[in-house]
Amino acid sequence: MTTTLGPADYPLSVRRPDLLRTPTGTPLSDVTMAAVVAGDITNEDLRVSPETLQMQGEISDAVGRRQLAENMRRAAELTAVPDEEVLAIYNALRPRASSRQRLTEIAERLESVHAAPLCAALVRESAEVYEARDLLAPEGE
Amino acid sequence: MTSTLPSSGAAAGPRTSKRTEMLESRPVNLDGFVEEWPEKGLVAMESDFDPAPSIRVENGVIVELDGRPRAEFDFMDTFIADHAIDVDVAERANAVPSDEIARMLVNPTVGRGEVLDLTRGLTPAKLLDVVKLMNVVEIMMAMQKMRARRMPANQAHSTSARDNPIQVAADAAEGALRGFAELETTLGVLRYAPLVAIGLQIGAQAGRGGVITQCALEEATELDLGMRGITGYAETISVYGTESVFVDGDDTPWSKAFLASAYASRGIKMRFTSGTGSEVQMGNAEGRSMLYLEIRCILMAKGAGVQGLQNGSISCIGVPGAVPGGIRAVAAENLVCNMLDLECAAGNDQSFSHSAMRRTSRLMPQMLPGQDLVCSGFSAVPNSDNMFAGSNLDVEDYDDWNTVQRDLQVDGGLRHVRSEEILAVRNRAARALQAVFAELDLPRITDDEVEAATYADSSADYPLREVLEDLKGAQSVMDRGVTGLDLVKILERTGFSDIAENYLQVLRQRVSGDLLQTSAILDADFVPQAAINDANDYAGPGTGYRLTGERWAELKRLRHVTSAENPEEEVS
Amino acid sequence: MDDGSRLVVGVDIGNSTTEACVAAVDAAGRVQRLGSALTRTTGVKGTPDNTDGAVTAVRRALEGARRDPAGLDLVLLNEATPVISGLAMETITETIITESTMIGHNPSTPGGGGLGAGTTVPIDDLVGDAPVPGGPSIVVVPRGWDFDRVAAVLNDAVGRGLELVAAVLAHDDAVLVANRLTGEPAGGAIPIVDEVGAVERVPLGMAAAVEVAAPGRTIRTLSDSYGLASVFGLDPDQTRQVAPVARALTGNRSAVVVRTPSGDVSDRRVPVGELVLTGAGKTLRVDVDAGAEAIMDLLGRVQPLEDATGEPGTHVGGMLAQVRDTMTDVTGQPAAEIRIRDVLAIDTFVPREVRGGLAGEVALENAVALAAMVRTSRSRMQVVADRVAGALHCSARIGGVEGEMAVRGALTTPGTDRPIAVLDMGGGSTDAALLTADGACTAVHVAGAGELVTKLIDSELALDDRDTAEQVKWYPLAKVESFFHVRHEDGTVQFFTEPLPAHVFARVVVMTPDGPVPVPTRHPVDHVRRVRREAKRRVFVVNALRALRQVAPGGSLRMLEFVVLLGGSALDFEIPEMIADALAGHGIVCGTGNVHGTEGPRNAVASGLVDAWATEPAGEQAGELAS
Amino acid sequence: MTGPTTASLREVGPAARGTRPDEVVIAVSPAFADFFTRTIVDVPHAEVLRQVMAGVEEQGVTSRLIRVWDTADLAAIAHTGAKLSGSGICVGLLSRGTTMIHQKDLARLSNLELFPQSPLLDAAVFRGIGANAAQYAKGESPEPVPTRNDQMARPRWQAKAALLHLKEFDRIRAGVKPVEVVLESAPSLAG
Repeated sequence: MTTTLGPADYPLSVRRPDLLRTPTGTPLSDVTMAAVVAGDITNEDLRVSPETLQMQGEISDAVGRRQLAENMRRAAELTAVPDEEVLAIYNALRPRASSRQRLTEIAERLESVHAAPLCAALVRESAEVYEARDLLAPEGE
Repeated sequence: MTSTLPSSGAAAGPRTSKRTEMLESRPVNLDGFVEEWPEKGLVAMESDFDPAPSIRVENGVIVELDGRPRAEFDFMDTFIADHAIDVDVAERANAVPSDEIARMLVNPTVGRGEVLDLTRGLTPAKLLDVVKLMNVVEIMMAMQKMRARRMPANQAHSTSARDNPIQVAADAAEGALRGFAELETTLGVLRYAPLVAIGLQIGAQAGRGGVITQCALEEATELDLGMRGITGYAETISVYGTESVFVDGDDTPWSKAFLASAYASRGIKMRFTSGTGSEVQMGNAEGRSMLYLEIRCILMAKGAGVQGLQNGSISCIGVPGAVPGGIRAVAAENLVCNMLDLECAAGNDQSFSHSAMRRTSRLMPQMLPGQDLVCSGFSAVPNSDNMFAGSNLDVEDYDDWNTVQRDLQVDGGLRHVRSEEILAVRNRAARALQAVFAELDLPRITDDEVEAATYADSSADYPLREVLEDLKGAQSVMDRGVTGLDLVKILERTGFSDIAENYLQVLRQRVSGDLLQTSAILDADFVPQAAINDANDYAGPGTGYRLTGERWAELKRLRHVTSAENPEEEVS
Repeated sequence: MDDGSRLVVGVDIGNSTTEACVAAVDAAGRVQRLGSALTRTTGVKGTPDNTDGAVTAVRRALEGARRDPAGLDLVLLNEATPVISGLAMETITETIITESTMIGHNPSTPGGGGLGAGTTVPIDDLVGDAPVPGGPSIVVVPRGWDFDRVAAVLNDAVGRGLELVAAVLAHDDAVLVANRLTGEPAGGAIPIVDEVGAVERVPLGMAAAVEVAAPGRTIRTLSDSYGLASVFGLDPDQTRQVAPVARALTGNRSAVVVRTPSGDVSDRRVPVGELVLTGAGKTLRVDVDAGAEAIMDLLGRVQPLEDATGEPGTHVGGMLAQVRDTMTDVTGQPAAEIRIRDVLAIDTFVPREVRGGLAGEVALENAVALAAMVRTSRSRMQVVADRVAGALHCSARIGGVEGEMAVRGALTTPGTDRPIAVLDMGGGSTDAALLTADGACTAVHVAGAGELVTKLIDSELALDDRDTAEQVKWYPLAKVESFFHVRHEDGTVQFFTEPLPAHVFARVVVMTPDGPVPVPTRHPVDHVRRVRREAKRRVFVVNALRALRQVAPGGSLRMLEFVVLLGGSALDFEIPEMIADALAGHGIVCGTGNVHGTEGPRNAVASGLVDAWATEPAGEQAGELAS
Repeated sequence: MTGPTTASLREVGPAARGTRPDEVVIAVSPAFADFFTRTIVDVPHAEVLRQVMAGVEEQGVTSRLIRVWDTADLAAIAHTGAKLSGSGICVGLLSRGTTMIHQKDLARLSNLELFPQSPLLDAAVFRGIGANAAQYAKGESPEPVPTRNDQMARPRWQAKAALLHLKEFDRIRAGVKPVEVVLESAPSLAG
């Protein structure tokens, strides 16, 4: 699949269902009531996969929505991060919640453990700004 | 409608006329009005204290923004400069005279895309400079072209003063049937959330498959309910226009941007919320006008990559509503949201005035040109049951709204529905919820409650529930990890296959991610309609969204219309 | 199953919960238990409405055991007969004050102190320059008077010669006024009673006395008959007449007594109707206002009770009729055939506002709480079995009588042996069953259980909120002494690192698993605890003894050896211990069931059903499965 | 009917931490009984203080007045007062009438009772607030003071409240520590 998706492919669920799989690899077309009743579908199946988010990002880009596309790509990275960790990172990004070192550690972990360089960059950037605006946690906390 | 009449000072003052007495007693005089105080930001959109537009780019980086050098940027400036403004067009776009951009906005021969190519590079002060040139009719004309989705839609609140999940379900079903594309709820007692969110979802799918739902809560629980598939989207992620107010709210543009990615990573549609007046209300407007600060919010949302924004003053509407030109500024903030290519859920969602005339006039700038969501939302319960502290419109206004749509031939997203159809979906929603509660071992919903839900108006019409038992049940829903998929299975098993199928279709959207695109909603065939496949293509008279055909025929119906064929009968 | 064993589920349909136990039984009758599940009973126990709950419980148990429902061979149901219970409470005394003789309420902050006797004077008479009344005066201040103005008017009047000895105020201003009095005696020394809501009804121009005790003390003079006689100069006859007033004021910190020509405080009994008990060939009648003891005595004389009726038009009559009607609806049996088989009466008290009171005075009135119970022999469990079989596509049958199965299940509790009795204390009734050494089984149901306890707690604490009463019943109490610690009802202190929520600050709370929940009462922890324990003792302990006596050979508790507590109430934090204490004197071993050594007091009947079936001859089993 | 129509608060020195366990601190905002003389619905500040103090006094508890200079944030004012209060209990007051009962161990953004709708607070409510604060100080558990809710308060009062808040902000003296104040005006007797 080398061609880039564009507005003609939207909505993927209608125009390109062939491209859609759940995070467990089930094709979207297999997500049916019969499969649900048979117990073949779990809640895990009803999530978006990183590949799908990348495709949606291509569509956003194609219609001139750069920031939305970037968000889709950050989101693709975060699909691998567990719920609790996502919430913990969010809380760490609140004003005066984290030291510079803690933010750096989060960025490193995003990069090395979760292969999430874009999210890591966002966290690193926040550390710069927080330092300049006195929004890091006071020393020793 | 209110507690106190204004003191007229009539007791000892000079004699007044009967006319003055009559006017004094008009509801509009129960509203509060204040003088402007621009030094403190108590001014709608025209202030000498707002900065003049300027921009300077060096090596692809914005080094000056609206008169402020990069070294002096606060975090809003930094975020907007680094994320929101498209640097490649910035200097060129800002060099275009404001009146020229304003004229492009109202000129039907200039396409939406052409305008967007400029607006994506504009600074906050430049955007303000442009909309300041426009009167309210020009703002509406621009809105008609610039809003992202072609077909307008509407959103409702479905809440209960007693957090009664059966009421929420029945009113959600009725709201969905009447045409709302999105339904939102919140709680008095937060621990009720799981049951009320389940009621909202099941009610919505019983009313019209594909309506999406949300439950306004603190971030962690809201995200949790979304991840379980009990709710379908999120909206109450507040952002503010000054650094100090943002920090007071315990957030920053970076924390909110991260949250936006978090929602998208779970396939959940999300928009931010902001609005004029919030900063001055908290005393930290930094001497800027309300609209200037709101434009910073809109740019921040854009920079975060969130697909849309709820704005239109929202819970601070009393502030712009009290200053000169305030409602024009509210319309302008919706327009700027459109100009930045974001989905706009356009307010009209908070108790605004004692005067019916003012309530209507406040609504016109969004209702006439259309918006992605004209209200965010319309109270689909009596305002006494509205846990968002009341809306500009509530169930009492249903017939008025439908009549205005018919009078002016505009589509406000609703329609008249015959009573027996409404009773049928209310009953079915309540029965479905009854079955789900029974299967989940939640406190029983009695047949009396189902009966009450079918015919009720407000929470007072329902039997009281055992609140403690319900709260225990709500906790067990969270503890047991009940998901939307579990609810689908139960609905299927208990004979509500159609609702189950509708619900499953909504859950499937999370796999496709289609609802993450700008202005996406689901139509009755579960086809996502976004500002891509249903992009606004307005190009002057005869183009864009037109109320015609079947939809127009539908909106011609009202509760009482005399039959032309037999004037002794009514059609409805 | 391939290995020749059968997948069997035992289902126990109780009044409030339905339990299922799933097991594999092999050809040799060996039982391998695979799991259990619990759900709410749907409908009244013993009726076709139970099907949904039973099916849910079976499904859930199979899911938990990871077994395919298609592999299910047999569902065993208990023979459950419907038990319907009802509750009523009747207030049987009433306190009435006539001619506004006294104000006996306890404002939280009276002002000043001591005793003042004089004539009642309205404050309006003191405004202006007119001469002040002569003699000792008690000033009466109506609503709408600001405290600063009251003090100023009183000070001015005293300056003009008023002999001010006491005051009675409508608003909560007593301390404020007392602090602002400057005259002789030194400011604040006169007694002031406030928050007298109906102050306009205080007779004026009458002899009266006001008394306020020091904080933490109670009044001495007005609560004493001879004290009143001394204050008002009464003769022996008059003293006899005011004795009830003195009694009514006992324990108060402040009081006002007004001497009117025929003022009185009376305490009368309220006739509330008759209860008619039939049994042992006799029909006996008793007035409900005679109290619980008289009713229970009478009940003892008509055992076994065949029926009970109440006087039509009274609460008791209504309650008994309703129990009968519900049973008719459930079973389709004609009302005339339904018999009330047991009654429990309990003396209680209800705080009630005093009739004729001026300040919302509250008196604890006597009341009788009644629980009644009816059961029928006409069970419709076969219908439930047929429907369960249809819904689950398997065989289903009635596997045994509830009491017998419960005993069988209870017997798997480590350390038990025959003869064994079980006690199952539910919401509406208390059930007991006995299995003797020679295998004979008897079972009884008696009226009164958890619901009645909740009702007693609710009314005695004047909560008027069933949910809160229910929580008081279930969980221990504590007092929130700071944001970081609570003192539990046993006196121990627990500290918290996170501050407790603001709405529980300084409150008496129930320590629920979800955290502390405030109890809306002004009573201290000790009082609430006493009420709770007394309610449990009067219902559960009394009923445990009543029920066990009915199953015990010859009615002698000494003949019992092992008593096992089952059901929800066996999980209560204090009931098992209260019952064990009560039985200890009879040489009985009593404790909470632990079915199969793992299930606790749950699942006795459900697993009993499976065990019973497993011991049946294989031929009979096969016959069941083939059908 | 009675009471002074204007109150003036005289500074008597820096606000110290109280040692009496039977005191409630009443902490007022920078413009209270200063630039402003009345609440948003024209209840005189003198009457507000008289009622709150009477509520405290009736419970046998003493009150101490302080003014907080460096913030107009109600939670911060009330929490500052609570930390200076011998009982740990404080009633915080904004000029427009918004009131809060705070306790020293609570998080700043929490509270014991909050009365956010200033247009709905009258003399009786202020009395009740004083009485409840004193009862908390005594370790008792009063029922929260009942308040009304009015959805239409927003259109009528939201902007005026914002305006009053801005004025209050203007009177902030950054970096100035809280001061103890005494009520100067004596109650006057109405005829």
